[in-house]
Amino acid sequence: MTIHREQIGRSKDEMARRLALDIPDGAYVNLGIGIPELVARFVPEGRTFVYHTENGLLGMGPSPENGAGDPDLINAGKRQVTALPGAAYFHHADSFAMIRGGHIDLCVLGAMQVACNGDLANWSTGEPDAIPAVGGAMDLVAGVKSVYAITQHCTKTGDPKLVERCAYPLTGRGVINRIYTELAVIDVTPAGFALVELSPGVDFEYVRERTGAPLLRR
Amino acid sequence: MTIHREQIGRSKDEMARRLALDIPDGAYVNLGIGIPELVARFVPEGRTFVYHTENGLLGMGPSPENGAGDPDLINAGKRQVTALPGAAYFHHADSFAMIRGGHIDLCVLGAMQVACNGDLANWSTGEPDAIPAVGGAMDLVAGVKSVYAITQHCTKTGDPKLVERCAYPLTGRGVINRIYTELAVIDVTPAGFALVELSPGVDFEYVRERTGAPLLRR
Amino acid sequence: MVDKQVQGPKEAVADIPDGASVMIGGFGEAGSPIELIHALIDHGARRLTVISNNTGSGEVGLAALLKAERVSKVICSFPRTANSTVFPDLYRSGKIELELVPQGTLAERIRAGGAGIPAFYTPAAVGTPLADGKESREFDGKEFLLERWLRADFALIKGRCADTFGNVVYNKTGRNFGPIMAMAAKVTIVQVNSIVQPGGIDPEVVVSPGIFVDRVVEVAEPMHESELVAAGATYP
Amino acid sequence: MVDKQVQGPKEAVADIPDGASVMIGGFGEAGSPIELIHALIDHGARRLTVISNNTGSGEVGLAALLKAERVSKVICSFPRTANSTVFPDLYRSGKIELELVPQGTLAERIRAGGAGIPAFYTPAAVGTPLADGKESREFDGKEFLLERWLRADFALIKGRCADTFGNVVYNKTGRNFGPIMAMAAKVTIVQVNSIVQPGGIDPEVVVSPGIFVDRVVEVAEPMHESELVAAGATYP
Repeated sequence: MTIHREQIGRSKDEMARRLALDIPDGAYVNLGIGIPELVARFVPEGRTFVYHTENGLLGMGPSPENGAGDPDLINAGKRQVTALPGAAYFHHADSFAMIRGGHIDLCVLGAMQVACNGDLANWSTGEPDAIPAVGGAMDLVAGVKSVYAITQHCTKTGDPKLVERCAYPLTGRGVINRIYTELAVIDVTPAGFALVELSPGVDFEYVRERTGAPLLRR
Repeated sequence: MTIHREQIGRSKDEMARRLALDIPDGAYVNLGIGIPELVARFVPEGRTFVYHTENGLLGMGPSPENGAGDPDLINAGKRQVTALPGAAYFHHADSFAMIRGGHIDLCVLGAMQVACNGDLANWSTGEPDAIPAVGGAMDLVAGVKSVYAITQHCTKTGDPKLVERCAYPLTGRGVINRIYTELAVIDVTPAGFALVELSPGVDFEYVRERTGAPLLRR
Repeated sequence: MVDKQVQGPKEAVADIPDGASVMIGGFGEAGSPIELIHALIDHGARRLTVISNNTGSGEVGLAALLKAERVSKVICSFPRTANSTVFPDLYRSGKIELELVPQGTLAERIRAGGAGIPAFYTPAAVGTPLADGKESREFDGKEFLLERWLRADFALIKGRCADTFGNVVYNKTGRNFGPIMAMAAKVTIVQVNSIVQPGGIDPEVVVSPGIFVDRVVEVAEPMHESELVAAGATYP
Repeated sequence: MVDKQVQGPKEAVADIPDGASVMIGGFGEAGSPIELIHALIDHGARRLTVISNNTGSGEVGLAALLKAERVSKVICSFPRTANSTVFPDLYRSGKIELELVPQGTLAERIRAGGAGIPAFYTPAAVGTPLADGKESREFDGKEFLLERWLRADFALIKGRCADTFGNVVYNKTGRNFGPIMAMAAKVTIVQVNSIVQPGGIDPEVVVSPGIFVDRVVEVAEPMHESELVAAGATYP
């Protein structure tokens, strides 16, 4: 299935590649399901990231070759993965001890809404007939040292995802440090959203108009 | 060093042997330091007990042959031991999860005083210049399913160790189920101390006189 | 004589009564004790409370247990899958109760149950709807929620190998909730690919010490949920 | 490039400042990181708070650190040994502070520190003098005490083997406090008999995953405290 629409700013792959540039060598990183998973493809040369998956593996590697997978070796998105040399398996309480105890350096999550105070909503639309499902997101945002959101700047209907205040149920309060969209890299600061960098070919006004809260230009 | 005194009732070995008869086949057992350690010598025929030592071993075996020990393989009394087939090593939090979580069937402890409500004092005389040291005793009495005390009936100065109310600082409240002394086996019941059995050659009055609280004869 | 081996899945689950609480290991299909779950369906116990991270996929294993309407309440973190409408249908029609718990809180509550810790404080879910009705408290200037332990009557778990004393090792990320559920259940039942004699597992590498395990049952070649789902299988 | 290997014990402890809190692994001599402790004595940091189950024996290792008057406070469960007068002498002369903690509570507080659990309830010590001043609360009709996590600036631990990513396996009951202290310290330093490349330890048998370990140092033939004490050795 291909959706034809005008491409402004970065592709998802380019967003992931840009984010990966901000991860320091040797970092322990947890990647959420969806766009965040793409980050694993773009490790800058000369760096090693150690990927944690909350279902009990540190040192997660890429998907296995066809037919070489093991149904007992999966990631948090329940896709088959591999274990790199130097990996370790552990149980769920130990895995979330790593998360809650502040041992993971960085977590990258998708977002439905991010507020200018760092609030994140990414687990539920709050609609009455939705099946609520939270997974490990609330633990991740509460425990990981830095939490980055990677997301399209606006919803499919054009509404800003970067907002004054989240309308959807929260995943966590004041937890997002930085946001990567197709249009820009934006920090959450005590003064609100602050532009870090515009995507190539995108101008500030274009981003500001599509952001649901004031955007500081530093 | 040999102390000559009239032997009334059971020897320490006999006390330990008698206690061992009350341990069911397959029980997980933690033995305290001192007289309790003797219990391990008297496993009744046809039974298997699995010994837990709180410093991280389930399936503890006897002392090693001379020279075959490992300074990293010790029991809670810091003496070298062995690991039997089917043993497992684990860390201290897991070890006390076994204790606190109610997974150990039986714990055998020494006693300074046991009160008729089951209170145990076995860690401190409360004297001002004593070096306080508690180890794992408070966790054991709080978590293990059954707690047996094994002790001489009286102190060296002839004072009863089975008392109305402990004078020494408590290890735990209402935690002792049964007491094995050289004179008798005594249960702690809601009505107080209750005789289970006299040692061979010991009569009830003799025990009653040396017990610091009423002793029921059932 | 300690020998925890039982003949088969059927014998292993035969005494699970109606109304029991049952922890079921697995994260998705990894570590899911599918043969034990199918034996539980055959056994027929009803009104179960199931504690498990997910609600199964397709119409086999955990999803089949739900589909058979044996479960009145689920305690889990993520009851949605691309491959199953079983839970959503039951939930929307009011036939099943859901207690949604953040995954790390779920794991820690189970671990606390096993470790004799009746309650603890966690930062997860503070400020979210899942904090509604929960006690909160500040420590060192930060807010935390009070959470209670979780314990269960039975745990059904899948490992790779066990000895007859009940010592268990797992396979890769199939480990997940197994070790902590083994601690938190009154009766822990583990299916493994192979059972060996005591001494057959190095004491240094045991993951679940035998004290946490009551029954081990050999299922030499367990089925894989994803293959069954892909083939459109249903159970029974 | 992740490489946590440092040259020797001296380099491993070189940045421990005066006033630091230091968790020291070991139960008696089992798992006691004696070479790291001796390096810490040579290094000279003072006013340390030491969290360790015991207070050492003879006048080597942990006892030697105390004897050198580098420690202002000890948090432990059992500060008595047949073979040492170092702690008793310091304690009676008021030169060292003692926080006495039941062993299981000590272990759980350390584990909680590592797991991000700021406080929890335990049944241990209810009704005893060690409950004085502590909050208590009833759950399900039983009384429990509120206990806070323990965290430290550094942990000194002994293992058997590590890889350069910091994954560690231990030796027998030398494991004891090592894995939980590794979780609870900002900087965890582990001495091991041998260091291998990533892949040299089976991921199924890793006890302390590398994420909990900051520095590994090879001490191929560590000394045994009991042998030193028997020989009447002192340090330095």
